[in-house]
Amino acid sequence: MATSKSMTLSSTTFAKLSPHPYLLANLQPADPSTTPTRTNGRQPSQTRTPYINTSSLSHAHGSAVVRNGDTTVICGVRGETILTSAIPNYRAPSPSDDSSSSLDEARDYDLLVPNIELATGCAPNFLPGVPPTTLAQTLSTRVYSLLHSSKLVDVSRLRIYPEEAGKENKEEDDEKMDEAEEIDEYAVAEDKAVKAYWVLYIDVLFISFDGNPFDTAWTAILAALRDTKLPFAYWDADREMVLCKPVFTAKEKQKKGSGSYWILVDPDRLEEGLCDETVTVVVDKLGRSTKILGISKHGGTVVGPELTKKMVATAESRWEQIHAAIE
Amino acid sequence: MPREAEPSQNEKDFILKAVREGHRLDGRALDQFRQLDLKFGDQYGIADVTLGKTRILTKVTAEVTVPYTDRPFDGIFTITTELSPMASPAFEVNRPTETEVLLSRLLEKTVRRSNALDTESLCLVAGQKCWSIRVDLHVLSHDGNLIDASCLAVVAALRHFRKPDTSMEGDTLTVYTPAEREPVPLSWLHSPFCITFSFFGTISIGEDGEEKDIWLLDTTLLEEQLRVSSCTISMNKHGEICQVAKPGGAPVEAVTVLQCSSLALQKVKDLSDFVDQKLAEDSKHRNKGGLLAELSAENAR
Amino acid sequence: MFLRVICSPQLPASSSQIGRKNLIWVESNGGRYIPAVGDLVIGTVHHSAADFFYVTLSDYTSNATLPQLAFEMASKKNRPQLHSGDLVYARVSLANRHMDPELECVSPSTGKAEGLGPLSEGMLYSISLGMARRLLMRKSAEEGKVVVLDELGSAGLAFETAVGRNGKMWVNSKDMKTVLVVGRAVTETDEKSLAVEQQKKLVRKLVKEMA
Amino acid sequence: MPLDTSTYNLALLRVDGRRWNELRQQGNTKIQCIITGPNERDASKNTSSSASTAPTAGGAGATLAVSIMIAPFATVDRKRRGRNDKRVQEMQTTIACGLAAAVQGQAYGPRSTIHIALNVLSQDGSLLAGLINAASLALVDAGVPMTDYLVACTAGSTSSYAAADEAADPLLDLNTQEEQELPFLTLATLGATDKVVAMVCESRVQLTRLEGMMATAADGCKAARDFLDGVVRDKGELMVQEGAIGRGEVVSSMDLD
Amino acid sequence: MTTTTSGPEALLSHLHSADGSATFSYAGYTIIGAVNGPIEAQRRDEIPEEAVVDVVVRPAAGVGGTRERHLEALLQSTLRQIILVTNFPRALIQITLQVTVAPENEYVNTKVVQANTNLPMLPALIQTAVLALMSAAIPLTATLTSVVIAATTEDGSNRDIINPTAREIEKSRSLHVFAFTSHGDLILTQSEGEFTMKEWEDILASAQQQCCPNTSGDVNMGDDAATGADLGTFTRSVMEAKIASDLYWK
Repeated sequence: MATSKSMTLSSTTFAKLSPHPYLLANLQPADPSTTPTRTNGRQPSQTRTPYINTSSLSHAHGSAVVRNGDTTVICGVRGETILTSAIPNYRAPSPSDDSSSSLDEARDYDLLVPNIELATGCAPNFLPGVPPTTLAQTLSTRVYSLLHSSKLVDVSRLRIYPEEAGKENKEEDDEKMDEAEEIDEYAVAEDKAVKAYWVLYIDVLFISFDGNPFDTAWTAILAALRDTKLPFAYWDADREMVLCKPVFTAKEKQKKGSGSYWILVDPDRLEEGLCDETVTVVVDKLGRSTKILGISKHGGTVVGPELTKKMVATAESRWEQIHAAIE
Repeated sequence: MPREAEPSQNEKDFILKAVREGHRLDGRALDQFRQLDLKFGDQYGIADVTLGKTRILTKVTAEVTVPYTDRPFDGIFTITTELSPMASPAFEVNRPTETEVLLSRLLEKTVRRSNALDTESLCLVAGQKCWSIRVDLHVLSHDGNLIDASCLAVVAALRHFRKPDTSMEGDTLTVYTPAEREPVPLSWLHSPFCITFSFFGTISIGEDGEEKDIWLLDTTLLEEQLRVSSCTISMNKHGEICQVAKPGGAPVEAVTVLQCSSLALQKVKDLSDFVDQKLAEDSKHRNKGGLLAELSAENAR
Repeated sequence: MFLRVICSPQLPASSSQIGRKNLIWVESNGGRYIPAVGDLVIGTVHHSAADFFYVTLSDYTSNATLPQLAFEMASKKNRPQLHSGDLVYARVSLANRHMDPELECVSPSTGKAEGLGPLSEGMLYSISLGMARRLLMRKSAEEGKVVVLDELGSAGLAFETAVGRNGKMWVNSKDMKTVLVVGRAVTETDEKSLAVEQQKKLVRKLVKEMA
Repeated sequence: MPLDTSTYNLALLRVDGRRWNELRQQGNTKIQCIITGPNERDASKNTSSSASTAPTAGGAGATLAVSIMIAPFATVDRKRRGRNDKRVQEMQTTIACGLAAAVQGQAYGPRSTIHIALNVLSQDGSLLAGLINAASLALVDAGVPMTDYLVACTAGSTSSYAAADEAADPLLDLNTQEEQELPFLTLATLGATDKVVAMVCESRVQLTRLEGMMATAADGCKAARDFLDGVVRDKGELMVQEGAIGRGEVVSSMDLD
Repeated sequence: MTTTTSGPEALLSHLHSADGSATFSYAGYTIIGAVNGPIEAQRRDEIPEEAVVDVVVRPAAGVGGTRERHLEALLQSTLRQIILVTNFPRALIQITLQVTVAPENEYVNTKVVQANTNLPMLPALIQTAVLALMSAAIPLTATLTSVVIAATTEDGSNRDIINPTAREIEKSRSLHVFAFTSHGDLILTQSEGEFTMKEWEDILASAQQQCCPNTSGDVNMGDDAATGADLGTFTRSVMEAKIASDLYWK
């Protein structure tokens, strides 16, 4: 495929004509001395360095911009109060409920509402005026699940108690004032029952899209949540809660015939298009021992337990990278 | 968009000729229904209807929600009919065909607008909380007469359904889980059914050349593709018409429509009895020592 | 028609796979017709263009092409006039995963129709691919264990049939009732998978009903 | 009226694709109908647009595409209806299939489409009936050959379904208020015959009531037909005065009628 | 509903309008699958060299939302690995999976629309899809078997529950879904919750035990093993039965 003749036609043309052979040609260069490089010049296991900038939006309670290569994501978190009486399926937690009660407030009352949008034109294949792509829908489902399964946000900090209970009123800012009033109306003096909740609207917008969306989106959400200060005394509540979980995506493509394959870390759009198998690992190293919070692999049979293990290791290294970036 | 199957000219000619002489491919009489069967699920509110090779599955679900602002004292009651490629590749996901629109409209008029379900009984806290009862209808296999089969499935499922029990202490509403309290049935007012007549033109009878309309009941898909027009009459067994729809197509004598409507009453009575009997059988085998209670207890462990 | 399930020889009906080499074909009723060269099929003319008829072999699949000259004695001047909706009995002359199938209504060797060509009047029934195969066997009664047609014949019914491997059967007769009976006999045998004895019983029943 | 439509037809062929308007009024229900075509069908448009279509003469003739627009100010309570409101779609289908029974579509090629755009300006009951009458009048005016007018009318029954008194006498052509109060049906017949092309009843009513209501509606339809026919003839006269067409022809055509 | 006690059940080719169909019920789920194809793909999404595999998942209640899209994406990328897609260029193979029964949690009132992933349903969906594909005589390179396992901590001791009930899943620490090909290769993994690599490997082992005991080493497991059936053998026997009934006349 990669004969000198065909290589003489500009590599971009080659890429356009037959992207897949082009990718492979790059991964197995003609002479063995040169190390295999990807079409984007990176080593197979080399990631793009993320750049993170927080509190970039004035109106959101928390926000972050994450740039990972040409994938750029803005995440804005906005808190809104919802009164328990306004929650149709609300059910006062009865003392009888044991600790492992079936009641999961965050999920049952939708207190965390992630929404992912791939802006028109962030990549050539996103056209205006079409319903949300499968990718967008899949992403928001995965994000939603991870938000809950990882218990990233402490639900107890989203509860709002009547005046007496909440001694936080000291350092209210103006926004708090109206919140407080709103709550007073319904605050019943004696009981300490929850009167309202904060609902966190987490909006993620892809400005430009060049592969590895889940990874970048999640990083943005983390950064934004850490940055979130709700107008209440527990203003930095989220800080200690935030666990840093870099997500790591590997793609491999089985070459026709021989069973040889490559693992491409943090793939770009071209690569994602051409690879079959995807592995995503979510790790949390904040504790003394590494905790895995999610493994998701589909689309092929090459990655077995051993490879998965290797990838967890790679994920850990990536964790450091992003942790550093967020700090 | 995938092509809908078109019967060949030979089939068209033959079937029309046969029908004119009073014959159908499967040897049924012109006004005869195919084998009808109705099964209920282990969970409440699941009805599985088979009519010949047509198969419909309906599931009822209840959810507490906020009532519409313009109807604070009513609950919410919706019937969703989305035909999937399972029934035929011609049905694409979220791209309603005409068949689908007419079907959901007929169910809407027959079951919802005729107040078969008492929506006021679904109100929990006026203007704040109410039950939202939703029926999801799935066409698993489409061999004609979707309307009659679907209507029967919807009615059966709703009558089989139980919604969670609730109580009000002061201004706090408690919705009990099935484990806490046995769910309660909906307040059901009457059971309407659809009978669809398919017309196949006219034949002249007697030497005076008087024209008579030919019609079939419970048509197969092939027969439906060849009919010149159809008329769906919805009634309950008390002879109350809930809806009549003849959406255009070739004209038929007014007299014929009247004859159809009185025959429809007979058929509706049969269907009505059929569903009553099936429901009775189901509740009998359920009440063998509170089956549900046992199961829930098992789950707890 | 053969079902392509890849499975191990020692367990013919299982589908547990052991390498592409020992891939074997298991036959079954199920599935959609996939054209193969030499198959006899019954198609419905969808539309006609300059030199071709476009013929539907099964719903929702791309049409097969039938050259207007691929008929007995067909020439530029006199070629058969087929209209949308007409039935043709044809042989698959070209089947290739990359191209739409091609049909012919004449034997390229003899130049004779050999029973192929337009099917007028009568009724078209859909049958399972398995049943089509059995009816097309040289000795369908002995090998395929379908006796309904013979039985009906010996019961004194006069009719003609054509079977297409694409799961179609065409039945024609002077008497409409005969067509109905033949159709029901075959479809019921197919759907209720009747054994020889049951088939005979069914035929007796149907013939009695007819009279 | 074969001849005089044919004269329209000549005019039509000259200016194919131009619009013919007809403002039709029934009580306080005001409906405007615009016929366009017949012009070549483009499949893409038909699938995308919210119009409902029906082939005439068993697919051998032109296709009718009906689309209804209900103006937000048409009703008292200003309610905006989505273009693909199922209720509206149902009416579109009923009208399209209903007219298909009357229109002689084979006069045009099977690839042609006649677009019927109905705009509801003001709504006061008998909407479907009004729409059908408007459409068929507009079709005649557009010179589309039809076997007869497709005419429609509503009829109600004065006592509610619960009461069992057989003496309940039917009403003709209901307005919005009556429609909300009483059970009623809409009947569309082919000209003066008793042939039912379309029939829609959306309220609970005793089976015994049906006959009376249908009879009343049928009479209403006859009246509607005469009215429509009158309008067409007046239009004809007018055209004669304007000299749009030669007197001789028209007189003969009127005689033939 | 009591689930794990009753073994898997399947019914093949029972929907007449589809090219292939299967109803599969196991562990409290009942799913009806239908396969149409190979049929003509729409111009815009046809692939010149191979068949388009289109998966539609429809919940029993409510119309499909983001969670169904996610399941569809997982199934699609998995199934096109075992279907010989290159046999049918420019064609479409359409797989519709209709959930009819899903276990209900006796302790929580049902919520129709849910956004979180629905991992517990995945194995049943995969099994149904494979059976339906076979019923439609679509050529496959392998069959799949899949299982869901919940890791729970009860009074200090860790315990892996195979085919957990809705209640058990709620209390579990982590939840895992695995799918293997009939050659014993791991083709799909979905794990969520909180766990270590060690735990993951143990769970993987017991999953192998479930799905393809003949390929996996004899991992000794708790009494839970008894509750699960050997799905590989099951799929095989179902297919045998099907072929036998098709060839009843031989």
